[in-house]
Amino acid sequence: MSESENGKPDTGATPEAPKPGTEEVEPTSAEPASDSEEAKAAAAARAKAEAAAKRAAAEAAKPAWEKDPVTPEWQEADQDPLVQALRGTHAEALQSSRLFAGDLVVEVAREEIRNVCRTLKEAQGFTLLVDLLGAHFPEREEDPFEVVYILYSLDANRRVRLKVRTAEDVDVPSVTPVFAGANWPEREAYDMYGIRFEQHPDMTRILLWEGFNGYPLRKDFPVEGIDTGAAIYPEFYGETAGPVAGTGTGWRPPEPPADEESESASAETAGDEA
Amino acid sequence: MPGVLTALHDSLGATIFYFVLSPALKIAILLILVLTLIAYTTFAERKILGFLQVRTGPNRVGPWGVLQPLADVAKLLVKQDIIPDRAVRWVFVIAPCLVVGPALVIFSVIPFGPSAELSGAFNWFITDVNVGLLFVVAMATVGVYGIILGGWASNNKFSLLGGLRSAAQMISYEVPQGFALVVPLLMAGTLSLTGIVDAQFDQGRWFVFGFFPFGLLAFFIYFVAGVAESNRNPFDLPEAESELVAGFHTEYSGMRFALFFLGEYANMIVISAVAVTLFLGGWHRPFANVEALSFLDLGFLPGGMSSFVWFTLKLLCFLFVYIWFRGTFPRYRFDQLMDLGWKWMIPASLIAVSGTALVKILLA
Amino acid sequence: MDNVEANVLTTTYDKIFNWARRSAIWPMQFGLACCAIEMMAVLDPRHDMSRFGAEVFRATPRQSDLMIVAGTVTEKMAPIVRRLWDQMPDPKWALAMGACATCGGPYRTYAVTQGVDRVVPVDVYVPGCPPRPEALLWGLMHLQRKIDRMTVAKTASEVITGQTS
Amino acid sequence: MTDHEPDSNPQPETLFGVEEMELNFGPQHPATHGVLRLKLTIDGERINDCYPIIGYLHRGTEKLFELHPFFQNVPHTDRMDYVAAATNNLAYVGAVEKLLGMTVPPRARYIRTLLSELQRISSHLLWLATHAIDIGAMTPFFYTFREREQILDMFEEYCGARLTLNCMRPGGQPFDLPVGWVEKVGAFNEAFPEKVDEYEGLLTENRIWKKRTVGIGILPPEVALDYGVTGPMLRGSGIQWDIRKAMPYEAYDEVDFDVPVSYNCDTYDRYLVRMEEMRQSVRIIRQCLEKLPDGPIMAKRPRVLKGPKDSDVYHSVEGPKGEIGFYIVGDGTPNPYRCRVRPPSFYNIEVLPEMVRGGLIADLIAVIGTTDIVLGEVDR
Repeated sequence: MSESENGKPDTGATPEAPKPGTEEVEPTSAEPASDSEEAKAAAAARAKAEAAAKRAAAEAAKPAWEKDPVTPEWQEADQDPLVQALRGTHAEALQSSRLFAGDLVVEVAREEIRNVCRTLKEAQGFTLLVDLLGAHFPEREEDPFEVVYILYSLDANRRVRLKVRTAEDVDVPSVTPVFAGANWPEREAYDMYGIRFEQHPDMTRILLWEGFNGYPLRKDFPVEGIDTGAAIYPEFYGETAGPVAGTGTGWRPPEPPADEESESASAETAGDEA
Repeated sequence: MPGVLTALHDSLGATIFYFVLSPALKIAILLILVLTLIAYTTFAERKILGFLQVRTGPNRVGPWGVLQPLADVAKLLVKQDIIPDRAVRWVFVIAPCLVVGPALVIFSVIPFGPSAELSGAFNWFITDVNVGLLFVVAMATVGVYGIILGGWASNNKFSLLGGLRSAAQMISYEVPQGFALVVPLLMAGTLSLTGIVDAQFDQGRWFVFGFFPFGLLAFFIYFVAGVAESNRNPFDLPEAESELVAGFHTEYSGMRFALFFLGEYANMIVISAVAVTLFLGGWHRPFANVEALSFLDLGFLPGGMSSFVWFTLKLLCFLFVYIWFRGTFPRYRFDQLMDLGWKWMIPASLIAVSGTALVKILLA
Repeated sequence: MDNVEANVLTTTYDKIFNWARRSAIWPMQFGLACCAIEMMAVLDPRHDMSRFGAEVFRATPRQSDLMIVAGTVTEKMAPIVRRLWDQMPDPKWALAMGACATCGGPYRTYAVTQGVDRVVPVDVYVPGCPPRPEALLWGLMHLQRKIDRMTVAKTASEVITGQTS
Repeated sequence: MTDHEPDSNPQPETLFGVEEMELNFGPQHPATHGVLRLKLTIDGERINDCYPIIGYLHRGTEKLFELHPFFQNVPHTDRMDYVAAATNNLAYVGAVEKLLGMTVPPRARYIRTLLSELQRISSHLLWLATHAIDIGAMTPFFYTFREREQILDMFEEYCGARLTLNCMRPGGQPFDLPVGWVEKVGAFNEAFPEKVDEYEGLLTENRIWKKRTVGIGILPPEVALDYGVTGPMLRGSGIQWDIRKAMPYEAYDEVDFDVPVSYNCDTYDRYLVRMEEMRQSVRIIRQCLEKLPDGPIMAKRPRVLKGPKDSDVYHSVEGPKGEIGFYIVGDGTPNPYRCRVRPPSFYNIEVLPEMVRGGLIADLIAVIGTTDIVLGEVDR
């Protein structure tokens, strides 16, 4: 489970895998050719070029998993029929439409998201709301929050991601009227990021409890939590010691032993007197 | 032993001996036997369930785990006894006794063996009431009050639901059970339990096979209703663990819980014992009238002991069936249980009763 | 001197009832997270906790002796764990199963209580993430050894520290 | 599938105008499969309303994802759906591979398929055990755990862990198969269908089992879609959709299997669907063992994985409970900037009130069992 365990098999496996295919095979095929035609510089150079070409060809012919991974890049997706269809109905709502690793990502104006979702569901067959989630990009000047909707069409067998940018003090139109299943994920986005949804039937915290201090998945929230100042289990630990409310990890040490001694001493003397 | 008894008889006088000492002795012995049987039924249940479920079951406590029930009881005895703050205190305390008491009292009328004339030693029962059957039915009904009251007094919603379920279950299963008991009564023509056993011997057949198929039907209804009465699978709704946490005894701990536990197993044994008495020939060996099988009489056992052995064997078969049920069946739902009771068992029991009566009239 | 008298008077009593307690540990049917699956596995035909007479998982805290805290205790759950513990009748034991219940495990976060011992007094800690069923059986046997040292004459802390008050 | 008559429970108006009772169900309850809490409004035993309260196992996994590098996050995925760690691993490493454009060697793909199908069987076995014990049949629990232990043995032999497997890495598999593993899995695989028959013999035609499950917890297909329900729950509602077929990943496009579907939308049908899924998993495992190719198990990849700047992907696989997906945002650092889990149980439990309203408490138990939730995944 630890880091080192993770690392070891990886370093062991990576060099082994490409070796037999790449470096050992090619020299053997290239060397006999250079041996047979000796003392001819031109020929040697030609052979070298051939070998290089061969190597390049072998590199190209290598299976994908022996090559360096090719990071996918963003592509414009204006020609996509779905985007064009959406442009016909919600021209001003679409802010951008791009493809990444084969997935269509559409940025939508915040006010229009419910309508776009409704159109997608009713006209384009995207009947399944796969997921709804929030995200926080504090470096963005305005609208640091993002809500991502992942929709799926069973007929077309494709997914589309809608993105909406929002800020802390504005409400995003809830898509609960369109997808009933959006209820909980919207509550979770509120719980984790403080993103509010307009017209949501039950905008309360879902995973954490009411009164939790802060929104934990925001980038500026410490992973240990924020002290709410309340004492938990005061009957057990007293007001000043024990777990710290709202943090999970926080812990105040018990009272210094000096006090206990004086207390027990006083108790003993009291007992003696009695 | 007989010498001591004779001496006691002579010194105390016949009245005290027959009306105080002898019943007291019998009650003591019977209580010990029944409580041991209950304890070891729980042990057998755990072992048999283990067998059904391809595992071993308790085997660390004493040799082969035989001391397991003793450990359970001793542990429960010294466990803290909690009475919830808002429980109705006296009802809460009385309820477990209401379950155990009647269940144990019923044993007083059950004949474990023949009377003194037949056995040659003494009566193998505590008393022979001439309305024994009515006594059994009446006492069995009282036990259910304990469950209802316990569920209500706990001031816990799960307990309350368990108690309500128990009440509904009692109402719907007492009726077919009562009707089913009328069948052997009609066949024997007496309410005395010993009388019924004797009638089975005289007529030369167990009542389960009497007036086929009515005897069998009545037996079946009686046993199913009995399983329901004793809150066992598949009718363990009042304490359905996965639904109502622990049902009516959710708030009971320590010895009071043990009493409920005891009551449940005592009820199982009572139902089985009554079924053996009424339908399976009581203490008689199988084919009691067939001379060729007289080796089954176990003649080497003195003083009617063989009857007791046969009775116990039949009883144990029933207890095994109870445990077998538990290992096999899922649980009925509340309303389905009522459906089964009202829509199937009551009509069927009516058919059994009227059929028996009709056949009896025709034969007469 | 008091100590000796107390011991002489209560040894047999201790012996019998400690034996009964160790032989009939009824755990509470109470699972929190991953470890609960291994807690179920301890009942299965291969591991079979019933050998120890401890397969009687009671659903209600009122009838259970042992609270197996099987899994992560979150801040939201901790008060409930505490309440369940309070509802159990004495004598009772708590077993912290797995890293999360012992110390928070991999979850050093805002939502997780760093060890159930902040809420209830724990008798046995079983390490692992999750512990194997064998490890839970080890914990149970360890608890049995601990029960053997119980006596009516002393409180639990006196037995452990060896000091009398 | 036979057509069953739905068990109609005509709901009368409250007879004497009495108040409804509120019943707090959980978080500690034997039938809630962990720490689910339900606030029930009941009239007698009839459920008028049900309000699930979750979060009792919220451990902040998504926050932890952001603090650890891509490799180190694999163990965290184990502990979400802790009865199906392999499919969680698969969904996570699949998302990372998609983000970085890695291609997995064929042998690794087959090993992953094998592991996730074994995991599907073991998860369904656990579901069957708990579902049956909730409805009151305790013996199937022990039978299914007998077989489950064998599967866990194989996991243990492969990666050393029973539950929290941590058995996949972005780019391939960490270890090759141990010697003799293939034969062992093959032997188990051939013997397993008989065991499924054994479970079915205990339950499928059992009158009480049918009474408790047929017509209970009706989930119409349009409601299921509306709530984002996936997996066997959706297929039990008559929608034949399986990511393994719709968007094949790993080796699923090279093996032949059927997607069981059932049209009565009730608990019994979901039971049948899951039983059939176990048989189909056996088929897949058999084919994988036959076709298992030789070769490398790990792709070429950088030592430190860095998500491309300003990128995000969503990748999902068909877990035993439904669509388990990961949405990962990269920002050019070795850690994911944001990693969101799409937990199937979260959506499957959201629909619970729709399924239990108007039923009895006993039905609620059956319905919670049939949703096959894992609270670690719901709360994360």
